[in-house]
Amino acid sequence: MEISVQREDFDAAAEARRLTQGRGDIGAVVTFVGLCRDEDGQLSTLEIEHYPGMAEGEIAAVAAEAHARWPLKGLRIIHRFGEIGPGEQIVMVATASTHRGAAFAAAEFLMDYLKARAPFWKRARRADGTVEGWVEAKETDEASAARWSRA
Amino acid sequence: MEISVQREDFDAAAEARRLTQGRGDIGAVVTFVGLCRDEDGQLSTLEIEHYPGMAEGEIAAVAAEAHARWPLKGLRIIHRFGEIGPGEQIVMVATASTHRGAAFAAAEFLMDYLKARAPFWKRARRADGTVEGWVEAKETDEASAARWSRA
Amino acid sequence: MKARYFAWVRERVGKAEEEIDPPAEIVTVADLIAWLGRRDEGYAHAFENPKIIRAALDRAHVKPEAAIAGAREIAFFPPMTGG
Amino acid sequence: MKARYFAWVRERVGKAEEEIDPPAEIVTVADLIAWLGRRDEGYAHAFENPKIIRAALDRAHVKPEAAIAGAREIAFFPPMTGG
Repeated sequence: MEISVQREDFDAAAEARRLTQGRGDIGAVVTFVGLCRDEDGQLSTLEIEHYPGMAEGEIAAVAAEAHARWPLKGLRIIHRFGEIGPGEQIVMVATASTHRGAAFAAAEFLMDYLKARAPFWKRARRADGTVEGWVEAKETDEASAARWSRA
Repeated sequence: MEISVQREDFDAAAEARRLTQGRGDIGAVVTFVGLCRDEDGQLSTLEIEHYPGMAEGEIAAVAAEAHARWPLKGLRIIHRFGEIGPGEQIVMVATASTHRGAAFAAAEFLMDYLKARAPFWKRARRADGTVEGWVEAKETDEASAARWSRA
Repeated sequence: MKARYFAWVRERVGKAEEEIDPPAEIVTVADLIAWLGRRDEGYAHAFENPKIIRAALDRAHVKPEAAIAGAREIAFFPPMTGG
Repeated sequence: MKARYFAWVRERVGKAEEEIDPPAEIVTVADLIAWLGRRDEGYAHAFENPKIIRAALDRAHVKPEAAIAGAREIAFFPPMTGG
């Protein structure tokens, strides 16, 4: 199982370990974990809405693209939805390859593409009970994804 | 403690978790683990020789450079020496930051610079008992480190 | 066809999904956005700035010029903020 | 000064470290490499290709042109293969 879209938290370490277990052909594993920041104590929870079905499909497409671009020996992506508290994990990407260059590049590519293509939306609930507006997409995220386009 | 040069294996997951524990200001953690490949069953053990004192000093200098270049909230580097079996961990680098760009860049920088500057040498012992020559440095590693030089 | 709305598009429209039956002259995604925007105040608010509305036809991203003919599901949402 | 050898430099020289006392005309790291290379067969083998020998003075990387005066420890080794 390469991809999960789930409400539950995950064990990033166990997931990364599973990629290498019983194998001797992997030289490099890169794990990225995205966490919910507390915004200097202002944030109570983050609500993540998603488009069921499309979210899994888009992440699968991004994963397939990573496999096509780099010689990966393994890959794992988990993205949560629902209510997430400060300090909690939101997303993880782990990539395994023979050499570190491919593992690093693929992990960064996956995160950039997830940000740009996977249908998830975040809304912050403040510690004082008020609901903040929806988190706005950053132009830098579009730029991060664009740098992987092939000429 | 940011840096360890040690004979013992390490728990990469626990080390990465320690970077974020009790903190709400970290949005991204990147963990790299370098593993000993079995070379299609040919490898019995990898022997890693190091220059005690200088190894720690060079890694500390590389870590200081990473802190100067990126806004890191935490960093952990472990490099092993001695006998290492196929599938075992050799090195880990973990970086924590507010945003993923800094965490990814710093982790990759650290690995490239460790390869180029830290005084460690690898020798392979084959499964059939013979000792292979010392692993030769790759030109690609020099190139990987060089791309971080500032003009 | 089924229309689905997410995040603040959903909140402004006031529902998560509905069946819609646009007239024959509504050919593209952009046409549909304009048509929906004329429905009532909530829709008008949701689609007031078509440039920032993203759309998916049968769960694949599409551009405003895409033809909607044959699609079973169309979704409208703000730029994604996952990851 | 103390000389230290690592990896195949150590194996060819036949020892991990030793005290050395180069004459006054040995000014740079490159001079020292040439001087050591004339000691015996093992040293000659270790230092036969000075271009690939790396050196550290008091545990800091240095170039062949670096002056050795004042250093307490000099180390010679092949290109690093850690990480």
